[in-house]
Amino acid sequence: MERHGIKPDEYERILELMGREPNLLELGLFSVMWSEHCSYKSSRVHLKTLPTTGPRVVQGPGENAGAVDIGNGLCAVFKIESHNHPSFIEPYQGAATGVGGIIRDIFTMGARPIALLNALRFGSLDAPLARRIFEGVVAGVGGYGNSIGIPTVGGEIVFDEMYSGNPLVNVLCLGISRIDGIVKGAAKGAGNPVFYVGAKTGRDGIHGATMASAEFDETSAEKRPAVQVGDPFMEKLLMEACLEVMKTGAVLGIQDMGAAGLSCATSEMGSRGGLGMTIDVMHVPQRETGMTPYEIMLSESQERMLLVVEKGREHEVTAVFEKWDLHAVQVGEVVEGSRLKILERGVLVADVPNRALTDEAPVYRRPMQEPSWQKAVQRLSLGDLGAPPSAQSAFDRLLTVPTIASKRWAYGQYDHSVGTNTIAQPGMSAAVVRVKGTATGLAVSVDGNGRFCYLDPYRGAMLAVAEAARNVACAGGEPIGGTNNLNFGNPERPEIMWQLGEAVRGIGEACRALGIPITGGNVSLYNETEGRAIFPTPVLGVVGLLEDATKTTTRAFKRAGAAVVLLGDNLGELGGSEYLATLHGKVAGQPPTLDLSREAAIQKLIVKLIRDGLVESAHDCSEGGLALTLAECTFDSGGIGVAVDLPEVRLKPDTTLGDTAADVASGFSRTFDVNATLFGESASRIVVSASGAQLEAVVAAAKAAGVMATVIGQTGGDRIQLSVGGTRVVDTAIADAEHVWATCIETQMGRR
Amino acid sequence: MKFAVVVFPGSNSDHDAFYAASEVIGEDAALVWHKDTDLQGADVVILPGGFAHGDYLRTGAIARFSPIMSAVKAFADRGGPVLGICNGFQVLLEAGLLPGAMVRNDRIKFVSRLVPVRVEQTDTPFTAACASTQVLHMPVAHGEGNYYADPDTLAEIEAHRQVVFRYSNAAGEVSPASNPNGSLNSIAGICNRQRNVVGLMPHPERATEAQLGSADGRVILASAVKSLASLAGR
Amino acid sequence: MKARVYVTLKPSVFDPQGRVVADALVTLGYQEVQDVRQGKFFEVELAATDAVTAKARVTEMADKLLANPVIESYRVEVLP
Amino acid sequence: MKARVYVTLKPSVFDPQGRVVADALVTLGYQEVQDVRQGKFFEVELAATDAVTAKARVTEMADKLLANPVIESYRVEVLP
Ligand SMILES: Nc1ncnc2c1ncn2[C@@H]1O[C@H](COP(=O)(O)OP(=O)(O)O)[C@@H](O)[C@H]1O
Ligand SMILES: [Mg+2]
Repeated sequence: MERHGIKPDEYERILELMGREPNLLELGLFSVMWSEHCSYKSSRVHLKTLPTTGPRVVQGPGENAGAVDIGNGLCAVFKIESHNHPSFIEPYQGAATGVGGIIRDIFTMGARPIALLNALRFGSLDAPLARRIFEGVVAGVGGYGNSIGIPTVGGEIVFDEMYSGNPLVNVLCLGISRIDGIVKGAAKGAGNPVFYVGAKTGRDGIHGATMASAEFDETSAEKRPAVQVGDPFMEKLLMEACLEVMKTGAVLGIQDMGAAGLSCATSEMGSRGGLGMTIDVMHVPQRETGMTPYEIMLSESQERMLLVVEKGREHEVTAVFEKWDLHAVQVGEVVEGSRLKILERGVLVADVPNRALTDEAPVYRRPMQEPSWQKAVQRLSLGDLGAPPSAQSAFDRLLTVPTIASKRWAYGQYDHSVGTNTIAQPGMSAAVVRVKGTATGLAVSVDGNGRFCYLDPYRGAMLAVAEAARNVACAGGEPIGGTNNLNFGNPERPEIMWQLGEAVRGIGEACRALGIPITGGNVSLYNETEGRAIFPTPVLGVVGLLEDATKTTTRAFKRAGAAVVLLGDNLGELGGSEYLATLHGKVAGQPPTLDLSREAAIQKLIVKLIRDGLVESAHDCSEGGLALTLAECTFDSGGIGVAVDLPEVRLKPDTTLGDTAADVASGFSRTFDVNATLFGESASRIVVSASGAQLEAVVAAAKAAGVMATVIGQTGGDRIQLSVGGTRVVDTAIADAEHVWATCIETQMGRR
Repeated sequence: MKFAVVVFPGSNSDHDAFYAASEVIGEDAALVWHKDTDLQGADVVILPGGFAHGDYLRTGAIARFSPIMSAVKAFADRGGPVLGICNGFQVLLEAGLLPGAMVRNDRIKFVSRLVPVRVEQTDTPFTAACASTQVLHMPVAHGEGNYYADPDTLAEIEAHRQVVFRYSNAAGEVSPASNPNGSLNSIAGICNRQRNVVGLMPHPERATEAQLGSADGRVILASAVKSLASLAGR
Repeated sequence: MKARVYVTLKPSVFDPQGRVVADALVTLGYQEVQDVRQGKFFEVELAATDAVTAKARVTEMADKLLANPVIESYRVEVLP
Repeated sequence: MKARVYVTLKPSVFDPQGRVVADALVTLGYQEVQDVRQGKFFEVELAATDAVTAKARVTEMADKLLANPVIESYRVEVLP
């Protein structure tokens, strides 16, 4: 029992559901299906609170992926999935099989995958282990996506000590399907045959789901045989064959075998369809000899699918698979009732009510407790920070922070042009792909800020939703759907559970306000090593619709002499900023405030401005604040510089936090004001550029939308010149700044 | 005129080439399955990019045994224009339709970016519409594009003006700095001695619309149309 | 002095490369092929020391860099 | 019956992987490393025939598929 990760009270429940003692195989089924990874037993009560409906929702949570209507009879099918634990153990294969898994979720729905994004977290690149994991993960993401021919078009990468023992690898896949072409993972029609197709089943990955549901400790090394090797060629064959076979109409239900393998596919398809399923493991193609039913049912070998086929049309299905050199075999059939029966050469070896494994899995309302340190880390006293650096040296230093630097080193290894749909090159904005055969396009972004969530998980999660949606809007996309990946520590600790609960509450709140239904997601818990958890890290994926794919824009300035306009308010909020972390070594304060109605207004505004062709560039302000945002607008622009003068933000001294009148009076405080103006990370801000008559239209539209618009300067020259309150505080040649920013990660990775 | 795009099971740029030929250039195009033995009366054959058979062994190593390759060989022997793009180029090398071989990129990693390429020869069916030394911006996306031939073969290729494309900078200058993969002599593409079979690592089919970053690759497909038209007119 | 390190996937680890090669060989008419596993090897040229030290050093290199102990095993051989 | 095919790049062909491995070993402190070349090998499981036929067949496979004669050379070994 212990070995199966089943708790005594859960065992009692199994006895009740079974009406008898389970045998070893049955216990194994419960073990994987009731694991955190498969059952969402700790998170389910919280996930239920998320908004999942909307006029565009074609498929909400519960299927292999979600889907939203994008017009023309089509829908966007997308989901995000994590492969954190496997990527720590074997970075290349862990990441590669993670990509393989999420691609299967998409084509299983009948959708052709057209884009991948990845959200990654690693420890500091100063550590050789972090560099090795980063190198392996990026190679693995590319290795799988490149071969199968799905472009990796965007993502985000954050480096922080907090992830050194628990890197995060979250991958989002987006596909397109006809709305009437969606196929579900449910068994239909008693008597219909159940087919298995794809790679043979081996002993790899047995209990992978259970492993992803436990903390790492010294004995993790012994669990290593759980590593799986990806076979992108097999997946390519499966993808093409499955998409082709689904067009015949002979496939009634289909599901991939991911976590918990055959156990999951058989019990979930049965319970979704309200029917039973009987299979004989003898028919399951096996890669190794002497495999037991236990091993066959629990194996997590990659690249395998289970299909329910309409009786009498088997040959149509097998013919397509044969064309692709795949051999589909019948392993069982759909039966009346609701039991999953497993036979071995005709002998019954397991007999379980399938809903006991799925819908009736335990649900925990685990105790939640705000961490004792929570209030303390939110205190931010300027007096405690020491002498602030000059704005120029802070600017120079921030350009060398890998989290801020260009991610070219990574996406240069990803094929992002295959498929001929990629409109925005990676690194330029949210990813934008066109939808062939229509005028439309889709913008996608993945975002999350673990530091903000550590300081305040509720607000941090709202900020993640806002940022992902704002990024999509900055590319001209109207946000229409979202997915989320919840990466947290051990849910059995009340503080972690509190973080999770607060984060989900924040996601729900922000999604409701911004009109973004959540159509699916993934939960990855136990991301901790020896009792130290990662920052709570919800990652949000948002999909936006461009009615006209040609009406999009990127962050880079397009011409000299354009006006530079800041949309939104510059509040100078330093809490949780990259500036504080890098230059003062502090993760503290309140994360930026977020007024959701203002956020909604600015997003609507920017989408309209781009649709009307009024702005030449648009860039969301995030890590590094306005200063880094402005610098990034000059990068990849062919050297178009910028000169701005920003109204100075006055930080209010907070004596309750220990700021003294002396601090306020001293020059200290004045430098902090300047730095807060430049590097504060307030939400709901966008920098745009516009020229001539368009500028007036931009200002007028902003006014009508109730969004503050300030002309802060002009493009031109070959320098980045930033003034605050009339005083020039940053003055750098673009060429120098861009070189440092573009090669930072390369340089770090050159070290051994 | 009609393009045939060969589909190996692991091809992933087959539909891109098909789309460029049919939707962008507006010519007839057909997808031809690798187990077929007939090119459906095509005037031009494209071997597209991808990982024909997973290519875990060597790129293009298994594809050369596909039934369709006999038809492609016969077509090439008759002087028919054949274009191998990326993996298609690798298949042509393995099949012996072009000289040399590919090894891993010199910096090992997969390289994916838009690169400038200088057109060296305009007397092939795929460069006939190019200006001499014209620079084209096209994406590369490969892990094994490091062209190798033994010194004698290399000298012969150069002597017979078989180097059709070289990696260069935007001004058309060729130097190691603008070589993305370590290819000998900065070779990005070559042709056979008869000049009708051309292989290149960059992807012209992915560079046929400005919206996608470059339309420079269009001239390669347009060249095929032009040279066939002039053949027909002769 | 020369040493060779042979690296193979552990027997329990799936080898997609070997599978594809085996399939291809069978299609090419080599019906007798039952299975193929693919491995790699490194030929390391070392500044001459004695064979015992060489073996120890190269074993260390294999452990640290040449093989991935999570999925691979290796064998070191010092050439005379 | 088992046979092994060892495939190496010809000496004249630059081996990027070997070079990267050699550099990495030196930076890891193995100063004695002078050069590394990387090769691959195939372990082919065959329906039992005699060793002579096996060698002939496997040599054919190497010629046709496992090695590319333009850049690689190979060696076949039949295990007892
Ligand atoms: N892992 C990655 N894979 C592909 N593209 C990436 C990756 N990380 C970052 N990018 C790209 O780099 C650009 C900057 O990313 P990010 O700093 O997260 O932008 P923002 O601050 O606007 O959210 C985006 O275009 C993004 O898609
Ligand atoms: Mg971001």
